[in-house]
Amino acid sequence: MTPALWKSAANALLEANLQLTRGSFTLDVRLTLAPGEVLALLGPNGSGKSTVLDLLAGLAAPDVGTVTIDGAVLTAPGRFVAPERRAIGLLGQDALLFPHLSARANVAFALRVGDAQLNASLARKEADRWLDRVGLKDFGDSLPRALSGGQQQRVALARALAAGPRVLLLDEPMAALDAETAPFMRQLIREQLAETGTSAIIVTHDIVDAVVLANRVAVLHDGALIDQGTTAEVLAAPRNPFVAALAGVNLVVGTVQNGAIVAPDGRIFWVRPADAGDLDSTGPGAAVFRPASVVVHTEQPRHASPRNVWSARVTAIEPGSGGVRLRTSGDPEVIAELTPAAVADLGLQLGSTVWLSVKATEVSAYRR
Amino acid sequence: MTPALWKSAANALLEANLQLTRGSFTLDVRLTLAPGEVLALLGPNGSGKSTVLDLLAGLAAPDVGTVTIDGAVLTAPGRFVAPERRAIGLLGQDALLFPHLSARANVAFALRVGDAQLNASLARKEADRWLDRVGLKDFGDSLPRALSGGQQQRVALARALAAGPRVLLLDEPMAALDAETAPFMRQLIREQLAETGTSAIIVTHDIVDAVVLANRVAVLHDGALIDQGTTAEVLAAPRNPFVAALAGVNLVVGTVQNGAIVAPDGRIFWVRPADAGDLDSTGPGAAVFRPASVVVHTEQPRHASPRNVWSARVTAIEPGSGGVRLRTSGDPEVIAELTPAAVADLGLQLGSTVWLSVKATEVSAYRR
Amino acid sequence: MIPRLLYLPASIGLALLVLPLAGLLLKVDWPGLPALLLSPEALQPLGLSLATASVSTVLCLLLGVPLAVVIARSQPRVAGLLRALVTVPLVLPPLVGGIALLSLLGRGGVLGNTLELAGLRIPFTTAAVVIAQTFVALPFLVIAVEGALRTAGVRYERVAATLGAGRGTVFARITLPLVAPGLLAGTVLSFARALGEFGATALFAGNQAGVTRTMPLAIYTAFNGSGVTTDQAVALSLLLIAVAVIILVLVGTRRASVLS
Amino acid sequence: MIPRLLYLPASIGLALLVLPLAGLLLKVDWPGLPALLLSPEALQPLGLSLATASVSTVLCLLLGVPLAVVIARSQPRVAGLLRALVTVPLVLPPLVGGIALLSLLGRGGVLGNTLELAGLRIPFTTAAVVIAQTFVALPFLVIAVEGALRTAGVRYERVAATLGAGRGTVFARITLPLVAPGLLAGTVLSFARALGEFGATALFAGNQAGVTRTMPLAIYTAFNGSGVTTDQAVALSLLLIAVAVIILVLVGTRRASVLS
Amino acid sequence: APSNASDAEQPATGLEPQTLSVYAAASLTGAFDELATLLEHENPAVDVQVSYDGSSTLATQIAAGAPADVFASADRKNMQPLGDDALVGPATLFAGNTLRIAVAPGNPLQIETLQDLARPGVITVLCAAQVPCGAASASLLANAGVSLTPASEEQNVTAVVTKIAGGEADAGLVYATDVAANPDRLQGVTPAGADAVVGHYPIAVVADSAHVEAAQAFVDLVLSPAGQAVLAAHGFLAP
Ligand SMILES: Nc1ncnc2c1ncn2[C@@H]1O[C@H](COP(=O)(O)OP(=O)(O)OP(=O)(O)O)[C@@H](O)[C@H]1O
Ligand SMILES: Nc1ncnc2c1ncn2[C@@H]1O[C@H](COP(=O)(O)OP(=O)(O)OP(=O)(O)O)[C@@H](O)[C@H]1O
Ligand SMILES: [Mg+2]
Ligand SMILES: [Mg+2]
Repeated sequence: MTPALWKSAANALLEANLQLTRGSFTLDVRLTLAPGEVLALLGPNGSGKSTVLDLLAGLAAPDVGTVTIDGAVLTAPGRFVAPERRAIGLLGQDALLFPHLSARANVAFALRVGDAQLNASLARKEADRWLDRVGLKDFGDSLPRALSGGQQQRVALARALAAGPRVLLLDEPMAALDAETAPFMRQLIREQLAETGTSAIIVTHDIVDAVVLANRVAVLHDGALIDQGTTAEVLAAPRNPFVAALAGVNLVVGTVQNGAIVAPDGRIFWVRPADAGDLDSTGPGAAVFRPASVVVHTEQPRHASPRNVWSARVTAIEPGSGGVRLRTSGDPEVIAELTPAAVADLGLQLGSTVWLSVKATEVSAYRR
Repeated sequence: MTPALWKSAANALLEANLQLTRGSFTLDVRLTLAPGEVLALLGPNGSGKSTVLDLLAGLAAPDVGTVTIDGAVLTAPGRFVAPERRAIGLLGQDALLFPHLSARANVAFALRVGDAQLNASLARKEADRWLDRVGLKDFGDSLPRALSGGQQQRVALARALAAGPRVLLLDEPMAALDAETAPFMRQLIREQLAETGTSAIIVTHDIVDAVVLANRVAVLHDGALIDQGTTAEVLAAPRNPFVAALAGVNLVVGTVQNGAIVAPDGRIFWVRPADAGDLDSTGPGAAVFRPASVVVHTEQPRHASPRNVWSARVTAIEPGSGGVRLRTSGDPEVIAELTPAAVADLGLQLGSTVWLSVKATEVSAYRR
Repeated sequence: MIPRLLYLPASIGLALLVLPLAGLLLKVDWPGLPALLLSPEALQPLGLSLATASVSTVLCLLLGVPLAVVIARSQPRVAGLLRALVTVPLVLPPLVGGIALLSLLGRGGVLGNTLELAGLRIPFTTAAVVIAQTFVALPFLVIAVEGALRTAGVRYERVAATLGAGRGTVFARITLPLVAPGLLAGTVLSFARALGEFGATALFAGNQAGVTRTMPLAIYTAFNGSGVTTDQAVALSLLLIAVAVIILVLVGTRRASVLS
Repeated sequence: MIPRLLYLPASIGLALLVLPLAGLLLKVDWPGLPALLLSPEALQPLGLSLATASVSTVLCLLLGVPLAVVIARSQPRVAGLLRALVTVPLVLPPLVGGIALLSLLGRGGVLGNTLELAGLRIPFTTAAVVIAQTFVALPFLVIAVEGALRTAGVRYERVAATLGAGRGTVFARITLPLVAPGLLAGTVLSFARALGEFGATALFAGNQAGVTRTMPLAIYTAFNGSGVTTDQAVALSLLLIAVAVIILVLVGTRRASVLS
Repeated sequence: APSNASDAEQPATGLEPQTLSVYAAASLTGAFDELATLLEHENPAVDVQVSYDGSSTLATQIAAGAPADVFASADRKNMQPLGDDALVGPATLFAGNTLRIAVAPGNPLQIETLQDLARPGVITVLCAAQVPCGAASASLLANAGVSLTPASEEQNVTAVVTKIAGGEADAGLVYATDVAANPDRLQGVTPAGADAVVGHYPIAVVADSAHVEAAQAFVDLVLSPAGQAVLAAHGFLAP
């Protein structure tokens, strides 16, 4: 939580400082958004992402807090601007298409709200163009209940973009989309935001969305922002297991000892020379390495170059993006990625005891 | 559509033959499920996946068709067994937790329905165990509206599993789950299905779900099954662009000419010798190659070994699982995967004209 | 999806509502019926009833829908109180409703005096009939629409607001269409109640042919006049019921088609 | 979220419903009130009214909820017809309801004769009061619950069915709790209507102290008996209204807490 | 016969313990309340319950089998059909009623004649021609050659009384008994020819009565000089 992370951008478009308690859940978040910036808001289920968006859009009020856009106060003690006057659009987790309006009329509704001049027939034509852009040219007359889940999601996306807000909040906009469509929708969002100079916050569980769409990433955990920065920064040095899982890397949160990181279960991870220099005094620290860097042996490797060697049990075998992923026991667990051929060659099975090794040069480390 | 694909399993548990027209959408599907088998049902948005599950579960009736379980007729002309008597569970695309019941009571409802003997307090204890298994130990008393989207999804999953059906139909069960939780839920589903010997059909847009959970994959497109087989079979020889996108490979559907595949735009793809033998006579055929096999040049490569060389424009630059993905113009478009360093070295940008090459030995091919 | 056990009580309930009407049919003097129904004594009150009930229903919509919105979107305590106030007129025996209206709008009534000075007299006019009908029918509309609004919730209204739509637009384009079934139900109920209104009208508006004699008053007059033979009253009731059923069925099927 | 324009008509609507009652307050003979309200002439009808209205409301629930379920889950055409049939008793002027019930259950009535042979006589008994009240109050319950059922939809019922729950279980554990607000609204409406029922009761049940003289009949009797001075009638009405408001507010706040 | 406790226990000459149900026209309210008390006083074992309502309502109820023992109607029209169907025993006329012009106390509009009722600016209400007081009003006006359009044709005489007493209407035709019952709120003006239009009240024992003896005793009381005195005190004429 270095103060530098929270530096208030002098040119911030949106600034928010939000505190809220709901039952046992407490939210305490400060964030800013520069003009044209796209922020990916990541975090585990129940970390408060949707709640943050509701508070920004004015669908809920914080216990204490402020929201300003371009210096104008939207939310503050004693002041609350209604959602429709905030120019902040929100595409929620549910599509919530107006059930009595056709797909076309849903989009046209947003268009006419955004532009009072627009007459009905022009709005319909424009809406049809939007439907075309989300690949639903032939579904203009369909009522929402005659659309599939993914189709509804796409109409809702078109509707949210068509409203033309200054800031757009998107809550898992790609969750229901198929593999073929998702990249096109991602492209559409990116182009549209860039073209109109709209700032946006995108909540997602898919790292690809963050990388493609966002300039910056913020990670929410239990109602608090635990990490913020450019996507590369955040993913390169994951600060908690969630980000590590998202980035698909192994993260060992432990203590610094003699230039190495000691895991909670006592394993010692030697790190690459570049980072070891920082680790001269004790304190909390973390080691990060890619699953592909983990070598799996069925016998204890002797006279081998890697300095980091330990034994573990195989707890799961799963396919991964780059081959087969082995989950192995320990605190924390370590994931190794192998080719399917290697798995077969080594005769690995659930419960097998294996030896794992990682070259120190593959392990990056930082103080926490 | 080789008849072999549709072979009726002699030992099928569930057999369905379904025809339905809704507006301009027509469904015509025949599928079987063996005892203990898990089938992944894949397909683009609006291809009819949810509709198929509804028809199997008895939430809708086909225009014509039959559904049998263990030989007992559930749906047939003049016969329709009510959903509650089918022993077929369905976890729909929406969580639809009973809004007046706590998370615990939602799960306990399913438990007591499944086991009339179970008394209320035992059911509550058992429900708490289920909530623990989906990582929501502390949310037993929460009403659905006090749960986040992902939390609701997890309770709904627990509820569906707890009901203990003979066949379980899961419609995008992982869509709202965070990256850290998803693998555990996947594992939970796998273990629970295996332990109870439950057969299942899982609809998903995530190839990982299919690979981890399913023995077999079926691909639905515009209401028809266009591909079926083991996951490896289907992904190795994608029969349409959707499956190719899902598998993350390039697919060129064209015609066989002189041992090569000719794309719709005239590009000729020479293929590996092992497959070329099959391509002696003209007819429809397809070529498949991995994005990582595509080499990108900024100038026309001369005297190079690859036989397949063409020029194209860069239409998109996206991060991919193994580096940066370049989408390039053409019919069909071709995706190339490079390291970020290579992209920087080559100075690639959106709209750049590049030369692409693929070694024939990297291209597999088959007749359609 | 209907539990089979429910069919028995449902049939009894339906029988309780329908059989008495069937019993009424047995009392009808069929040969004399056509002449009676075509007489001015039948047609004039029917026309007046349809006209006043229609106006009252429109008034109910204009006043009741806003009231329903206010109640549905108020804090629970306020809503509870308002809802109770709105329901009270239902409890009033018809006569008392008439007394209450007279004590407010009659000569010597609080508002009545003021109106009198302005040269306006309400009792004994067709306006009084409309006011009496609106008074008794309004609660139906409010309760039905409020229930529908509450069930529809505010999710879609919130979505519309995040798209930038103002309250008026949201109300007209989202809220009203969403509660259309409840609105229609409320309209039907209040029209039916206005059509059948007798007590408050009798006392507050009086009973003058062509001005305030609505169908229920004509029926009562016929009943009082005929002594034991309720023929004419029954025949007139039948006419009222028949007209009501036709209207209800017409609206009912249109309603179904809106819901589809 | 309430468009500001709506507050004006909402206030007028509320005033129309509340002001006449306030006007009634001005007519009250306050000094004589306590003695009157504590007299047996006031308390006996009040007790009878509360008792019969409660029994009627229970009957409405037992018969009306199943009927509402059947209508809500029927084909649109059937539902439209059933809904119209259920609404008709609303249109009946009070007296006609009494004639109808007498013609069914009275001496010489279709069912009345049969019952007479079985030694059962219904008219002019407390049972008749309950039947008359149920007849007029049932439509309210059915319409309110049917609307709620329709709005709640079948999504949750379908989910419960895919979990293997039988129809009875689904009805008791899912459907009923989901329509609880509509059920409560219907109960309140039908109780209020039963409490205020006058017309059908007067003819079908008669007006015998302690047996069939409910509060509305007592008010009518007081009104007729005293001639001009409506004091006693007004005082009794006030008592009825006060009791109704207390019950409605109590139920109303409980209802809010259920919805929370 | 003088009554005492022992008579009640040993009703040799008195009547068995029973409840007598009298159905009486609403205009009889005050008089029949007194007569009921009188009968109860003479026969302590008997409890008299009087139900007042419009004559046609009561007649309809008796036709439908209401547990009435005595029926006193405000007109012959409602008694006749019951007698024809043998639902009641022989009917006897026991009282008459004549019409009065009712006005507010002090007669602010100086209404003295039937013609004054038709004066512009005077709000007149009458009973509907179909009910007994309305029929009487119609003949009275016809006899006097007065034609007028009332502001309202009320369903019963009580409604006319209420409208005048409440100030909604300026004048109307009501029974003499109504004026007598409301001395503070109404003033009566006797119109010319009032005596020529008399409403006749018949009384009869209901055929189905389980208490014929007591019912007859009540009828006898009504017709007795004592009964007639009570009726006269309430403004009724002799039959
Ligand atoms: N009314 C409430 N009462 C108590 N807790 C609540 C209430 N509403 C929300 N919560 C809690 O607030 C937390 C944050 O919820 P939120 O919907 O913002 O999560 P999220 O980050 O969007 O999660 P997801 O990824 O699952 O959508 C959750 O733990 C939820 O249980
Ligand atoms: N009532 C209807 N009338 C007309 N078309 C309908 C109706 N219901 C569904 N459809 C169409 O049926 C098709 C299949 O819908 P379904 O929900 O089964 O798709 P899906 O494969 O589950 O898609 P997704 O991945 O988006 O969930 C869609 O194209 C949809 O538009
Ligand atoms: Mg969320
Ligand atoms: Mg679907």
